Amino acid sequence: MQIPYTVAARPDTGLHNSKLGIWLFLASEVMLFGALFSAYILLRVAASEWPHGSQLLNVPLAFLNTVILIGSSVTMVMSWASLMMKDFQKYRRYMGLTILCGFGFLVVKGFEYGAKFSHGLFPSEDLFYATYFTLTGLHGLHVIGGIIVNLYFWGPGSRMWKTEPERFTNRVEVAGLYWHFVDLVWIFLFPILYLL
Amino acid sequence: MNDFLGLPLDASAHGPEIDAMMGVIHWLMFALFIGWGAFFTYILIRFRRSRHAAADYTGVKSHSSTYLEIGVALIEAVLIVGFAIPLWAKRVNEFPPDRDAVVVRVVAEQFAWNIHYPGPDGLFGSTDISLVSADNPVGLDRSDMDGKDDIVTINQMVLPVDKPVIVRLSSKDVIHSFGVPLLRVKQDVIPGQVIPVWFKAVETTESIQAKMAKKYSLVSSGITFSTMVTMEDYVGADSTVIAAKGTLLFPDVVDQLTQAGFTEVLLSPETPMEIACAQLCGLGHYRMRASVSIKTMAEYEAWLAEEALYLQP
Amino acid sequence: MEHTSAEDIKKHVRTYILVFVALLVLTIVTVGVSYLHLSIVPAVILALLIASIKGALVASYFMHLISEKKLVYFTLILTVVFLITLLSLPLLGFHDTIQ
Amino acid sequence: MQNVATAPHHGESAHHEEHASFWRTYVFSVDHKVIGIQYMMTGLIFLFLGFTLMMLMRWQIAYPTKSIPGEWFTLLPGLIALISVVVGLMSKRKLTVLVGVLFGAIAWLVWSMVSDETLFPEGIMLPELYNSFGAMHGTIMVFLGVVPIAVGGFGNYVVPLQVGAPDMAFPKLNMMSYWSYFAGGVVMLTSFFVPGGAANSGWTSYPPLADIATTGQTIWLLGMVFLITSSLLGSVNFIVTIVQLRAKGLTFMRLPFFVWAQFITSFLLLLAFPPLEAAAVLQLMDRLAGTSFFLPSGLVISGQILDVSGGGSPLLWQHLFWFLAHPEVYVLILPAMGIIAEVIANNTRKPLWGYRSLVFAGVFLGFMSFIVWAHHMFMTGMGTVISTFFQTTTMIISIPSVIILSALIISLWGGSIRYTVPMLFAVAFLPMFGIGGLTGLPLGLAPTDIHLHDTYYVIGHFHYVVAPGTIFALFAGIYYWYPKATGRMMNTGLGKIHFWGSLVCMNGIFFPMLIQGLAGVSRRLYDGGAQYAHAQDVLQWNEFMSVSAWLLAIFQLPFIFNFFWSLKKGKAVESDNPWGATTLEWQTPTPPPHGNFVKVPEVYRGPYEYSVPNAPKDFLTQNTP
Ligand code: HEA
Ligand code: HEA
Ligand code: CUA
Ligand SMILES: [Cu+2]
Repeated sequence: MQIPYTVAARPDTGLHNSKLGIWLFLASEVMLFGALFSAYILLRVAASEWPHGSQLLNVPLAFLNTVILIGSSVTMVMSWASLMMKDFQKYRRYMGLTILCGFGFLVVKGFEYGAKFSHGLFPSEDLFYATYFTLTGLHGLHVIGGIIVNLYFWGPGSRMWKTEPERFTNRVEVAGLYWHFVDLVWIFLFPILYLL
Repeated sequence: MNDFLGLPLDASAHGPEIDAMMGVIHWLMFALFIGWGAFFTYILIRFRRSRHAAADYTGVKSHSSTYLEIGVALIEAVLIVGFAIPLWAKRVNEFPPDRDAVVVRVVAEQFAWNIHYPGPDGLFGSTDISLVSADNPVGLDRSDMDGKDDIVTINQMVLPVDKPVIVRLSSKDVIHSFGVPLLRVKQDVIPGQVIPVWFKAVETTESIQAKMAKKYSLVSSGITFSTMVTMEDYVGADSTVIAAKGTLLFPDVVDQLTQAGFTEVLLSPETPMEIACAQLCGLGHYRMRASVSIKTMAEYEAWLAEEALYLQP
Repeated sequence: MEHTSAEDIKKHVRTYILVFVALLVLTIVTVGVSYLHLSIVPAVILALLIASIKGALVASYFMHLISEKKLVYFTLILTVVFLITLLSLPLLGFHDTIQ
Repeated sequence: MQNVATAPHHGESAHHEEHASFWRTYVFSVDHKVIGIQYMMTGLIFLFLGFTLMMLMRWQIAYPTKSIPGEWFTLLPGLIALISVVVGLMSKRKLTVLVGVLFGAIAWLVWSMVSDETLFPEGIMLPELYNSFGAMHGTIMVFLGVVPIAVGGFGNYVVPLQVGAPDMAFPKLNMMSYWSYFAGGVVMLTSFFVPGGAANSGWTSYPPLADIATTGQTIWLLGMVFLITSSLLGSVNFIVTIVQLRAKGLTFMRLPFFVWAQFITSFLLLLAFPPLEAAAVLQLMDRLAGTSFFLPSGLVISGQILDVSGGGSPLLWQHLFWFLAHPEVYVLILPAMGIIAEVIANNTRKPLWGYRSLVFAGVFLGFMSFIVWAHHMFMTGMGTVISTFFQTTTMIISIPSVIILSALIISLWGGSIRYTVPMLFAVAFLPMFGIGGLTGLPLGLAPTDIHLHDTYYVIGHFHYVVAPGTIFALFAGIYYWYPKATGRMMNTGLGKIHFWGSLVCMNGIFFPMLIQGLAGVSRRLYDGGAQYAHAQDVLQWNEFMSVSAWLLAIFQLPFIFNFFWSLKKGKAVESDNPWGATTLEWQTPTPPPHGNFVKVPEVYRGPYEYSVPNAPKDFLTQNTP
């Protein structure tokens, strides 16, 4: 007996297993970042005074990063679309771009962190920096995770295209869903930490 | 009506309400448990295989259980609206105004209770953590006008009877919990916050001791007598008082009494009312206790005056 | 999105580009607004509003939420409900304390 | 348990081609049944470790000033180790021997501690050690014992079978969640050996205490991150399996109640655990990066001003912790209820009464459990609005539990009750959970909680639900599904000794706790409250409770012996369906081969079609047309 609905969708739910799986996983991720946002709100409301992000943090860099991440989302979805259009070469190109964007994001973050550290600003400085480093750091880890997955599907994982193209397309879609979520989290982190 | 619960003696004005509520809930619990229990045991016996070989497919048809559940829900609603909400409101909203209450600060630390009285001027001196030291546990600023006459005691709380008391709780280090079972108060002490509780003691330590007094056999007994005081004078054959009322029963006293032929004595705890820290706060949590002695107003003022004497350098 | 033909994929691609542009514009807008130094309340509302719009765009087009199965909707709605309790109740707790 | 089972007949053939390497088959297996058994065994051993810690603590509580007879406490696990090794060698069972070795490890752990003068000067346990045993008892029991057994063990083994699936939806993910759990367990154990010992701030790890605690706390947090990851992967897997892999015709309203329970449980784990993960990250930052998420300004720790930026909030942790920990307690009870439902239906030979109401109550319970958490925080200084809210939700959530319990009791009516060993445990579960649940009510109302909060009443309350409640359900499940997993029955005589002994002892331990609690005795007291005046009248119970606890341990010996002995000597089942049960797991070969079903099952009827009027047999399996 083989495990059903790994590729085709189950008629009554209209989903294949990993599609449902990733959405459930994302639901838990929502709760994870939700809890951190909740913590942020509570601490900020309770605090006597709280600095205005844009005075302490580098908004232009963050803006750049936002653009990069949004861009990577587009290339990601394009890579999936190319697979839907059976164009493997295009897929490789778009996926490659996505990965590059991911690295780009991390590099920019690296500069941001570096600047702070060089001024002796660490998480222990005060609650503002504590939240800043913790939230962006955790988000950074998610980006790294995403890059690893994407690298796999760009490189070794993509062999599956030859054998089971449909299944491979599903996998890329699922990886995409995760990547877009990471982008989505940043879309909220950006104004909350940098602009308010 | 609900002595069966074995609640500790209550010495507070609001206690009876809480105890009454405690009783009501437990009666409800018993009713449910006995009711279901009886039904349950009956089924277990009546429908055992040997007596009821073939099961019937449908089983119970009536929906009486639904009504029972609705009943339970209603009773719970009554408990909330009728008891819980008003009682809680009384505890946390209806504080007496400071002027007709005794106000004390309690500063908890690992593992002690520091009690801070405002002194005659009724004003608390300012405090500052940088002043904290072994002999100034609350970091009281004596140079501050209001602080000069303040009285600070450690693990010893003295309060007047029949007068509302407001306790302002704060902590120096970790979370503790100000729990006084005999006063039916409990309030976590959260560092970084000042949380008030209020209550009114209606019994002096003496009368509590009288109520808790029990005859104990001197020969065999698990309890450590050293925390017990005698509740009456014990006179030897040569009419010398071996243990006057209120003597601490240290081993030597016990020996003397046994030699004098006493087999059992009427005893009561030396400090029947205690603050029991009710939140894990480290390795000394189990011994973080303080005595609370309730005195008459006169005695209380006398005590304050006496404490004030120690302030003169 | 299993059985979509190459044709409507092409349509998709067009929307993706549009969404991309929209996201860029909105990003510029938020940053711009932040330089107006509005007082905190409107600033927060505006920033979160824009962020939500952007989030909605990403979710509904890149993640295809507009055309998802109801099981996924169900999961997400459930999640959002609990998310709201997680965000609101502790806050209520912080404000409704003894005195 | 293919490795240990002598599959009486067919089924063997099916998993021959699977027999790749020993490692692939038994260690890094992706077969849900092997993984389930891995969870089960690991969990049981942790359960016993948690118990052992508590046996040591109970000595301290009963005799605060007497030095501990370490050898006796070492003897017990040592004896078990001996039994399992001997039995294992005689019956040539690798697994049994392995378990024996692990019990040996527990014995060694106990001995190395009790004989260590720095931990037990003059054989008297240090307060720090008492606290860290308490914290680890709670952590191990909840996160490493009961949940892995109830969800990881029974869930993994039974759910795919009951829904007629070949395996879990994501077998590799399944393997990863087991190993993540295993890693978490190992991490937790290592913390016993770091300076300062294991975490000692309670299983609740309230800061600031936990923030300033010894290294053990850091390791506790790391361990939790592994365990949380494991639970998240697991719950995704369960939900997908139940939704996607249901056999043809197996509609939601035809699911066995056990599957429903696991389904709801998975949602609780999926959505409640992440906030604790977030909280754990924040506390790790506090401890490692010097932040002060949970540290307010101006703390003075033993005379020294704490040098941190401050501004944080201790209550923030409590909210995030209890947002998980309340749903978690229903995670402890729902699978138990599921097992009980299966066993009761099977042994009354009649359908469950009010199956629908059971399901709806379960779902409602799961939903509500997300909005009652602050009933653990009534004493943190709540105003009227918030306390009213949480009191109300708490009372509301008690109703579905009442409904479930009532339905299970009423299900007995009209049955033809067979008092098999699993049924004995199932029947005992009902009143025991009743006591535990009822004592939740006075705790759920703030004014009465004033007196009861953090007293032994709380300890009594929840032990009645988790110990003679959940643990009994786990025992019932083991006795009930053992024949499916091994092809042999466990011995009934030994089972009855195990049952009656456990029942009496459990009540001997936990009922006096309610009495002490009402008298106002605080929990987590190193000397069991010996110093307090208000405790004097109820102190005599401490010894009684401790003795009961040790006896309880003795009464586990027949069970453990039975468990391993029956693998070889147990009476072999003469059919694949020895209990004459209706659900799908009994429609497979025994033990089920890799891939489970010989022919794809199709479902035509509800889960509990027992004693259907004028049917040929007194049960109709779900796949009978
Ligand atoms: C399996 C675990 C479990 C379960 C099911 C429950 C169930 C309930 N719990 Fe419990 N609880 C815990 C585990 C559990 N709890 C733990 C671990 C703690 C302590 C945590 C810590 O501080 O360390 C705790 C603490 C705790 C507190 C905090 C106490 C304090 O710290 O001050 C409160 C307060 O509201 C509470 C309430 C409840 C309520 C109202 C229920 C309700 O769901 C109960 C509803 C059930 C019933 C009402 C039973 C119905 C009975 C019948 C119908 C009669 C049947 C009779 C026969 C069969 C004869 N619990
Ligand atoms: C699931 C949860 C769970 C379970 C099952 C238990 C089970 C038990 N608990 Fe525990 N307990 C907690 C969760 C649990 N506890 C928590 C959360 C706390 C609070 C901690 C804190 O303060 O932070 C606590 C605290 C606690 C205290 C209070 C300590 C204090 O406040 O200072 C006490 C005191 O007696 C106690 C006792 C016991 C006893 C005697 C058992 C017994 O019922 C144990 C029964 C166990 C068995 C019967 C073992 C069965 C296993 C086997 C037989 C092995 C078989 C193996 C093979 C076949 C291979 N517990
Ligand atoms: Cu202070 Cu416990
Ligand atoms: Cu709870």
